[in-house]
Amino acid sequence: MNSVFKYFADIVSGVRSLCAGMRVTGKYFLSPGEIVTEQYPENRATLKMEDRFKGEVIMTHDENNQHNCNGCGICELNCPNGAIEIITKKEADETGKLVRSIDKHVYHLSMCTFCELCIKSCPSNALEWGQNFEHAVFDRSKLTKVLNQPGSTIKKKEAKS
Amino acid sequence: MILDIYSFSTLTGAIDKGLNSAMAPWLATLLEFVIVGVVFLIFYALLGLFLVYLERKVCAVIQNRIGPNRVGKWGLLQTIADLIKLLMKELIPIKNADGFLFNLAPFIVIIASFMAIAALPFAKGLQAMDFNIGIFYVMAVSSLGVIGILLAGWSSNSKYSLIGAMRSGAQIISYELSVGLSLLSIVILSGSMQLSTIVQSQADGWWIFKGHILAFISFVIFLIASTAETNRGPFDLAEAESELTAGFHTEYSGIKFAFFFLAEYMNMFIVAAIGATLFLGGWMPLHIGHWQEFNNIMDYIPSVVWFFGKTFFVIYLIMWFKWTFPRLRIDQLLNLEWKYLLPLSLINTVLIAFIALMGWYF
Amino acid sequence: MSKDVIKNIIVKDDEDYIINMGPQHPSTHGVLRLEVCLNGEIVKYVIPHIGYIHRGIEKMCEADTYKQIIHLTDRMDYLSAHMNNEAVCLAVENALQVEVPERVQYIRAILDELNRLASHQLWWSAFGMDLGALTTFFYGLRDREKILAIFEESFGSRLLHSFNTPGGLMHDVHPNFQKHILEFVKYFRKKLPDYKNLLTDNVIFHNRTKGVGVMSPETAIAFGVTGPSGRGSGFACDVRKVAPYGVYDQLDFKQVLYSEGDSFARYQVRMDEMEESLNLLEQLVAKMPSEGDFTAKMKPIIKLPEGEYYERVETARGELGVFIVSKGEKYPYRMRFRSPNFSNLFVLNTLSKGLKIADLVAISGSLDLVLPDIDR
Amino acid sequence: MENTELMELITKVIPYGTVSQGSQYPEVIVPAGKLHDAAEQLRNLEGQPFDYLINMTAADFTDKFTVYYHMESTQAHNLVVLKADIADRDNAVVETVSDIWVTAEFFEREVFDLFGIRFKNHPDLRRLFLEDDYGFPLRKDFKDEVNIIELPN
Repeated sequence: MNSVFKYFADIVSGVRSLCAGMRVTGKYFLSPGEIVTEQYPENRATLKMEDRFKGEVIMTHDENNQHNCNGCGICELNCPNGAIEIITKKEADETGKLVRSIDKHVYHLSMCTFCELCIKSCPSNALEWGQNFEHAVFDRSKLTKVLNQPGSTIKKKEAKS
Repeated sequence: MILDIYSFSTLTGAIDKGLNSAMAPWLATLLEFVIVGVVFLIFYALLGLFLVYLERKVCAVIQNRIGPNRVGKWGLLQTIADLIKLLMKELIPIKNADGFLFNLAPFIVIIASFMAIAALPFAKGLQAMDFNIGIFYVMAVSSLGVIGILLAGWSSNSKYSLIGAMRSGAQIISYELSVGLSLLSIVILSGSMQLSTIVQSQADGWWIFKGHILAFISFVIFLIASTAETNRGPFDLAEAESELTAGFHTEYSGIKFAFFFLAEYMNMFIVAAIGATLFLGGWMPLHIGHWQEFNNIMDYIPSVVWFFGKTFFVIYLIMWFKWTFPRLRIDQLLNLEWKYLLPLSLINTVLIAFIALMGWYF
Repeated sequence: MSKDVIKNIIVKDDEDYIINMGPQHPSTHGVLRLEVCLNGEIVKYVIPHIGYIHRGIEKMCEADTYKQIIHLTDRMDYLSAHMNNEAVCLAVENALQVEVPERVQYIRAILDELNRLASHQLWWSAFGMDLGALTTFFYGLRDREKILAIFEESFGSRLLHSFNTPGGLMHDVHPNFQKHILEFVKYFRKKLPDYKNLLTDNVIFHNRTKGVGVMSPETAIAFGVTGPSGRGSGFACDVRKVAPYGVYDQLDFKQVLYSEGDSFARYQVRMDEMEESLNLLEQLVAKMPSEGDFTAKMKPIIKLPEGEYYERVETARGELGVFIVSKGEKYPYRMRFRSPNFSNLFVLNTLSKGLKIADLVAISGSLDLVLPDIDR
Repeated sequence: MENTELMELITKVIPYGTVSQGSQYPEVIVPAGKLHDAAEQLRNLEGQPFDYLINMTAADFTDKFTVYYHMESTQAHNLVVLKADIADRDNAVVETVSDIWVTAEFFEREVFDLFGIRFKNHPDLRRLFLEDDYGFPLRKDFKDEVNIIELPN
């Protein structure tokens, strides 16, 4: 008799547990306010990434199209993947002395793993994270970027000894 | 008592009369067959697409998502877009597959589900064939589909497919019993196997209410067993995505895959319609005892709305199961049938026969 | 001493009915190929084939400085990225005997627990999906999203946040860090009953997992199965308790142990660990110093003194070991990662022998394998 | 100190080995030929058998290979490192310990795959990750012009 009782007790407890599960899904079915989907291309205008979001490495330029990079190459050295190439040139400054300056700061986004070592190691704080995340392109060569804008110059250090 | 304004018999009768007066009777009958066939084909395709859309929407809301919403208003055209994609896809021939059976299988599956529609009473006076053994016919025809599944698994020359097909065979043969027994309980109560008679017998109340708790139990058993018969979750072992990738239709592509897909959803519609017809009164409106005003208001709702409302309620229940429960294992699936559902439905049938004999139902 | 030697037994036969699960298969969670020999539905043996995403991280480490190694470790067990980072950092710090600021230690412990929670949530989702309950996947990911939002706010990335550096952290955490964690703890406590109702109490789930893939404690130790999988068999292997690192010796938490050793016990360990992690998060946020440095003073070029160093941490999946052979240069001479999943994988054959294919899926799901960690 | 007791105990059962306190854990250095015996002694050490092999690996010192076995006793939670040098790099063979700890079977396959150290009596010594003709990448003299790009730094 005990086994018969257990047979029916099993059925009842089983059905009850199934009902508990159906209550959960039923609850969410009846509360469409819980929907968490973000409609991405539509919410582009309101979508704001966090300030620290690692989208890509950019070089900060001020309003005079000036940046801080002096082409020392420490970021290139620190990059574990070879995603940064520094091409420098010699340029005469106002006293006529030849000074090394940055020609092209080449950044291969396709090789970057966003480890932040270049930004942390830059002695003149020239690099920064950009928040742009829409990197999809049809041609891989487009992922190779030149970070210093054309025509930009190095920012002069203000009255430093 | 029931309003006749929504009856389709005037419309169908008029068509019949018109055709008969215009041409020879044999030609008229033939033309009627063609018309019914074409109407059902269109109905079948559209309903199948809508059910796929419905399932995607229901599961999306259950899972806190939006679901398809890009193609057309609320994504209504999404499944049509999918259909066009499937039509354009390449039909990949399988090396060493049994070509004839491989191509035959999807058609068997889809024909089996198509035939069953013929006997369904959609509304008052809207039924293609009113067999006097209607339930028997539907049961017999709908279980033909398993032959197609077995053939698909066997002829694909794939190990995954074979395992899936064998599982499906074992599953459907087992669960046919419970479906039959739970339907039998209503046949006992109504005293007929003719679907129109069964619907008429529920004019003063649906069997699920009139048959006390016993009819409810057989409704639950019917729901579980028919979910298993249509290979839907939590009994989708024949497909078992996480185990067998896609089970019996692993090797199918393009429109042949779409046939399996469509047949699965139409089978779901058929079992839901049978459940609605037998337990929930078919196209009969909801009547409560002697509340004459309430009953009159209910009568104003067209019978076709009642039928589809009830059917989609059952379909929703089946979808709710699928998106809640984990899948069973094959031995547990058979255990559930032979150890729980079959004894319970046997006892249930005996009890129903007893109350039918004593006239203890309302 | 008489003892039963536990062996990995595979008896091959020419007549074997072999199916290949993977490398592309929905339930292997990555590029794992299982050579499964079947007798009908019954599994005779399972041979895992790995190496599909072997990237040679150990070789790459030999050409990288210790700071550069950090970003490679993220990519091993991507679901416990922070713990992987921390393992290397601890190894370097202990070798150099650097005193790490207390605040850093607390932040690291918080991140450990957050990462463990996120990993267990994803595992719960995927485990439900392995068993055919597709809805669990979305509920788990929905809640994991909250943790990833916290990560994104503080570190800028969601999954692979190379936030540690030998000696401390890359930045200080975001000012809203503590607040958001407490909000998350409150939110997730409310959601846990759903998890319980959907899977833990479900009768179908019980049938699928109870008594399936029973692993004795001896088997667990012999195969080196650690983490929640090992603790489900009663193998007390939580490195946070056995060899505490960071601030774990000052915290009040218990090592979750179950003795049944079946898939359900492994499931229960992880569910209990989630609650334990929530408790730990509350403790850690309360105790965390609000002011302080986020890094210790380190030389710009880190050179480890000559010798061999071994450091162990507890990831979400078990014990991660970092073994460094240094010759006093700025690169490690040999770097070796003892990954928990590697040992956990190979017990699959022993556990699933004689069971059904569906059980094989349940067992591999309950072991919670992450393939990039196995291949490295 | 617990470690000194442990070291004395180990010295007693492995008289041919050099037992010393390493930078973190006690280290036992044995000749390669005696490795299996030493491992068995540690596995069955009285009072605290080292039944849990955490990690097994090797390192290439250009003139020799060294194999490392990190093991822990699940009762006393002591960690011991067992080391052995293999002088013959071209034909490096050492006896397997997979009959003592089953997990060593897979660690040894990995070491064979990456270093080319062969293990005597191993039940299933196949390559684990790489193709059969790939070479042994963790050897210091391994060269692969195609897949390995040397960065100038």
